[in-house]
Amino acid sequence: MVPLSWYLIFAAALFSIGLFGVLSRRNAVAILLGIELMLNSVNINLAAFWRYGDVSIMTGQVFAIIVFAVAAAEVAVGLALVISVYRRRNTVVADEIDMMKW
Amino acid sequence: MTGEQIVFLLVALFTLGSGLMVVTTRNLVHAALWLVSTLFGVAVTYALLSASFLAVVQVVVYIGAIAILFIFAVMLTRKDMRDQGAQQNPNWWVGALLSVLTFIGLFFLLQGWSGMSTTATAIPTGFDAISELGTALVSPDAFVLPFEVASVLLVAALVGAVYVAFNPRKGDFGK
Amino acid sequence: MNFITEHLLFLILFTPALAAVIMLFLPNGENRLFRWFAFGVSFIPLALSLVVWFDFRAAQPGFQFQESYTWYEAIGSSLHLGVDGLSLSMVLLTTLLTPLALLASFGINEKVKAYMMLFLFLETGMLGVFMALDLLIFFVFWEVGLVPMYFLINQWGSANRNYASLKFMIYTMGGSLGLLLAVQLLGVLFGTFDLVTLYERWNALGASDTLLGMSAGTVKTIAFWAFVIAFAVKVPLWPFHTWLPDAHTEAPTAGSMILAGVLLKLGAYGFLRLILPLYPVEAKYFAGALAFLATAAIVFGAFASYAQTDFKRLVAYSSVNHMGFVVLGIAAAAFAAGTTDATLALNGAILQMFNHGLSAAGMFFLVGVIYERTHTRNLEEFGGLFPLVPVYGGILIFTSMASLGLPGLNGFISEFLVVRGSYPILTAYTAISMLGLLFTGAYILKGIKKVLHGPMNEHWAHGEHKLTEISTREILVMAPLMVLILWIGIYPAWILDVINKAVVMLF
Amino acid sequence: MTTTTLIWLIPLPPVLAFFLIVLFTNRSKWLSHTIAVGAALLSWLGSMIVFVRALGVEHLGEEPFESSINWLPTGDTWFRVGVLVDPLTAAVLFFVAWTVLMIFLYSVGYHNFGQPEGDHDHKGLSPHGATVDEHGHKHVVPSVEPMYSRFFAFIGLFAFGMYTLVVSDNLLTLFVGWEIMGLCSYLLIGFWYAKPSARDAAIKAFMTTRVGDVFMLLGIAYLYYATGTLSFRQIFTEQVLHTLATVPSGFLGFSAAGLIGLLLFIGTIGKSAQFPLHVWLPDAMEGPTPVSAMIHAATMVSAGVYAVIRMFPLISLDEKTMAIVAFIGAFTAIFAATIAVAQNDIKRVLAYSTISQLGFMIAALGMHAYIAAVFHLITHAFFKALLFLGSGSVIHGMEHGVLHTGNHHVDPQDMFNMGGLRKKMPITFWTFLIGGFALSGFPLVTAGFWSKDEIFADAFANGYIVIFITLALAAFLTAFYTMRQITLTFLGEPRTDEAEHAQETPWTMTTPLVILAVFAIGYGWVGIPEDFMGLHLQPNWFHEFVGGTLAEHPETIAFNWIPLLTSLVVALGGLYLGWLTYRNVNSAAEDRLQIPLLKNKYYFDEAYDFLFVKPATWFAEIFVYQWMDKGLIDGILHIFGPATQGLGSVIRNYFDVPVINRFFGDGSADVTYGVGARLRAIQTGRIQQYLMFALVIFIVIGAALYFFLRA
Repeated sequence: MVPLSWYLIFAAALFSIGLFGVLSRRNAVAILLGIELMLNSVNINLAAFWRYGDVSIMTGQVFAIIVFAVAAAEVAVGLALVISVYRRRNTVVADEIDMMKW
Repeated sequence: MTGEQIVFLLVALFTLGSGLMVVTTRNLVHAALWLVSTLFGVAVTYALLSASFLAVVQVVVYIGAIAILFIFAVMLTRKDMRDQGAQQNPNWWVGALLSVLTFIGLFFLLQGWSGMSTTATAIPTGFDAISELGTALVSPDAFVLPFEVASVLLVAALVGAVYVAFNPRKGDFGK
Repeated sequence: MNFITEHLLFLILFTPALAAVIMLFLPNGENRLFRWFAFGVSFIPLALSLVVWFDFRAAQPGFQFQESYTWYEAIGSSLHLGVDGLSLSMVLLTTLLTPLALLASFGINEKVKAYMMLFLFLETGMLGVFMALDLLIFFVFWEVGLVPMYFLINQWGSANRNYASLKFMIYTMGGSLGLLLAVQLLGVLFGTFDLVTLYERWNALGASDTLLGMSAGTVKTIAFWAFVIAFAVKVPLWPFHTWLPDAHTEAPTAGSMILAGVLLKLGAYGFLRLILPLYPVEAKYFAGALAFLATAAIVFGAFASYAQTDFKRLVAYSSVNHMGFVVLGIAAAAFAAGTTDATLALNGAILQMFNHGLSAAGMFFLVGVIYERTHTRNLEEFGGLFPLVPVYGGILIFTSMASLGLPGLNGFISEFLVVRGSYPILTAYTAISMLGLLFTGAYILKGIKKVLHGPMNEHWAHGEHKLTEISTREILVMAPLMVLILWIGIYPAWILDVINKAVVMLF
Repeated sequence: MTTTTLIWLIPLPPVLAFFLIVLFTNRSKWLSHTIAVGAALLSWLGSMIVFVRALGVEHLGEEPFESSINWLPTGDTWFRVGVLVDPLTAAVLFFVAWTVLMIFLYSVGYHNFGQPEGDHDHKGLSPHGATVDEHGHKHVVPSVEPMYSRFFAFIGLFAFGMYTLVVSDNLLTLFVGWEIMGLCSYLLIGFWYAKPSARDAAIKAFMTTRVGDVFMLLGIAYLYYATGTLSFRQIFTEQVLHTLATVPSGFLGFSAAGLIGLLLFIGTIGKSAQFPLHVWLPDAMEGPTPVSAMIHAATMVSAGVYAVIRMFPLISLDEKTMAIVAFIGAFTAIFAATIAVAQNDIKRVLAYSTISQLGFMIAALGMHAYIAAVFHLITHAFFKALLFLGSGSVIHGMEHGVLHTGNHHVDPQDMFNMGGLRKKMPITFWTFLIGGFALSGFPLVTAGFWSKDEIFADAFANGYIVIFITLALAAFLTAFYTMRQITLTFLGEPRTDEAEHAQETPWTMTTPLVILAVFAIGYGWVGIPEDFMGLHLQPNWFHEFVGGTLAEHPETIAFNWIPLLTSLVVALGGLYLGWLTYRNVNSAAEDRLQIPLLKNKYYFDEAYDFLFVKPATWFAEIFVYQWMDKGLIDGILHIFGPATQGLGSVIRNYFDVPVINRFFGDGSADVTYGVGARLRAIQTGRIQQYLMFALVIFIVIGAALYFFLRA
């Protein structure tokens, strides 16, 4: 049997990888890819906690599904923003998108 | 080491490897494809956790829809097919450091938690996880409200996405 | 239908407000639409209150058509509505005057939508006060009525409107501060604002009980005066009356109609609904003081009215004079609660409220009619207009006579009942108030003399200033008022019976 | 139709006529006067039927016609109103119906119905005549009244008020009729409202009577409180009256009955123009003449006396009140008579004469001479109506003359402009003569003689010698000024061209004169004492009939020669002296009785103006409005404004600005600005850097917490 800790460490590792992607990539689309990884790691946790707790309580799975929906929404909005920015500024490099600074 | 553990380790390594490729590869189209393989690995993980419905949804929604969406986005936003210049920003090492620190922090936190070594109990016979899940999602006693909220969020996000991505200068959307 | 019959009061109360909200969504600039919409909608409360009037069982004690809705559970306040003979006559007066006032406002051409909306909100505010059986709701509606009136004066008033509207607002707000505190006091003490409950429990307190570290008697006295001042400002009682001439004079015509016709009644209604039942002991103790103020209002109101050169101010001061009789009746009733004299005095006071609503609204409207044509209210600039406007003149004399208290018209019945009721109780004050009654004649005749009689002011006879006769629409505004004035004057029992039974059961 | 139903209906036709005319027919003169006169005729008919039926009832006093309905709810009981016809009402109804009908008819002619519209007539002014083209040459004829319909509407309402008052079974509806007449007198005296004098006279009449009315209202309230009812029949029971007579009122030692009676009597003082509230009545002559007849003879002033007669059982309970009543009456009788001798306006003489005659009635009541008062009330109503209508006819004839000569400076009402009219206006002359003789009490023939004689007899028999002498003097003066009037107006030769061209008036005006003249003579015969001059005649019908109203039938007074002789002497002497003095007087300058004091009515108008009107106006305008409302109350209010502002500026200058603004406000802003200026370098707009900062801080804090909390 696989202990719970393996899953959790696996998820933590995936999370950190995603975080690295978010922090280091220049391309906005790539940043979104990193975020996807982080969301997936969370989902793994949710599923694992469901499995290792009382299986009749479906909270873990339900929230995993809700995370799916949120992820889909996030991707849709995020990519739409990226495309919109690209149209206007002809770039997708996150460093160059700094209109909001003082 | 049981067979299941071996399978898990293989899947985990595959997934993490793919994930590293996602965040490091220069070619974004490749990165998106690596994402597909990572997501597939996660789907297998769900299957290992007996969450069959999640595994299927992972494949259908994530790989089938979201990943493809990424590929489109990448293609739409590239000036040419070659990715020129650095793909990492100058502070990438700070990011790497922070990620490692995060991992270490999480690891230590997990180490200190008593439930870490819990093992799974067997799923009772006749227990239909999918039907339970379905009931939980639409039952007023359970999660119908968050579920509905999520749906509304999704609709709102998609409408918003259309609005944001719509190019008013061309103005030929409605014609 | 069941829904309607079971929620009559609720519907009467909120139909105008709902209509006002609907008006918000009507297209801008359609002035005719706004007028007719508001006018038409205002018939719904009228029709429903007539239904209530005819379904009302006058002989049955207590409140009828009660409805209660959760409103503010945490502090024990609920939207509790209900009517008895006293409030029903006031509700009827309100729903009757509002359509007439709206019809009278058809001449308004600026910001029609806002005007009509404010008017409908105003109706809800006034009706709420009359129907509320919850002290907090009472207070809320009391203040709600203030705001639309402020804007009506401030936006559609004449020259000195800023001063007048501010004075009106500050006076009334200042007066109701004490009321708010006293209302809170009662609410905190008993954990409920429900009037029916409060009647019993507040009166069960003996003077020797201790409240808030003082004797209950002291607390009650303080609360009593807090109530009295709030209502006295609204009535208005001398010496809290000086907002009234300014507010009335500057308000638009329909605003004055409602102000005199209904808003002043809120104060008197407060006396009857809250002060007499809640503070019988204090009211009896201070009845002399109240009677003094009332007599002062009657006498000084009449004199001040006589001193005016502005037609509208003259009519405005007449309200002080007439409302003084209401308070005189109330004071007499407070002094000798339960006797036949008290019953008669209260009958008179309540009927006087209704009657003054009719005649004062009519008078203000008639002043408005002539002001609209001549753009002056200065009595010295009129004179001898009777041949130019015979119909108007006839209506003016008729309404003036109602205001003067001519027997055969409504004012006499109520004034006689008040005098009859208070004579044995407050003989000296009643006798002095006769001086006011005498001068009522003087100022009314002065008004007629300066406007209609005497040599004709040729300025209004020819050319662009030629005075035009009262229009059909304006006659339609006056006609219901005049019919009621005459009807009550000849056979008052139809309304007085309801009032009388309510008074017998209440006090 | 039952008699009670009929009684209910009597007042209605005139008021219906009022509404019909006002609302519908006011454009048609013919229709309006037809409706009005028709209504008067209906009421007259109803009254006559009721009168005749009343005659047929044996003990009408004990069992009158009565009927009532619930009117006002008063607590657990109802206040009932209704109608009542007892002998008094029947007798009053009789003369009211006749005089009202006559006046309605007369008004048609008086307002020149059938004449052309005036050339320059305005609404609100009396007609000035119209030019007509007849046979090629123009001449001026009287023009029709521009507000013809309105006049008939008003007198209709007036008649309604009077009928209501008469048939009322209670004091409240009596008061209603009373006040409606007050309104109508206001409207009718001010009928030609565009004339400032008429307008002011109307207000004066209304306000002066209102002074009385408010007292009367108090009296009614008191009576209602004291007895719990206002119905005459219920008040005039022995028990109630006894209670009222014995309960003290707490006011100057009057009993309750006395104070109530006094308050009600003050109402009568106002309405019947008794001293000191008599001032309105002469001015009221500004109204059209039928109005003067209506107000001064037949209805309104009679109503005042009627009210006292009605309430006689109550008022007579307290001798103090009765003394006041008698004094006021006697004083007014002589006081007004002295003024009347110095008046030149034909109607003003009659006005003062009315005041004086009403004083007779009041004085009679004050002497417990109930029957005499009622009798004089009725005879006076007939002959005074006749005199007023006659004077109207004279004025009308004179106006004809004025229109003929075109000299509008000639006052057609000034008796010194007349003279010799007996030849020009014979019917008017003879009827006026009858009326005048009745007023003077010309022996045996006229009604006035019998009624006045009865007052004298009562006064003498009951021992009121002072009053007897006063009234005798007043009667002498009455005969004197009456003859002066007749002499100046009708006898001698015309003194002006206008009088020369005066014309007899149309039949609508002369017919009422003739009918009233019949009553001015004939009505006296119903009240001839049984033992007059020691003869044995028929029983005194009037005494028997009206006396039945009272619970205790008044006793018949034994015949005495002294009052009869006094009556004869003052009447004949006064008439003779009047003729003797004035047969050769041709202008006001020759009249030696034009004493300024009398001419100016003892300066009462001026005194009242100085004592009451001016102070009241000052009180209203200066004291109440300017000083109290504007000055004191608003002044205090206006202090709130600056005071609040002052308080505000103190708080602002010494707390807000230095402490809050400088220290906390500006200080914190400065600090924030400085820190921000240094910190803005990290605000790069690069989202990844923000995230890094956040994570660094999160990890640092997390590590610190972990480190510290683990322990």
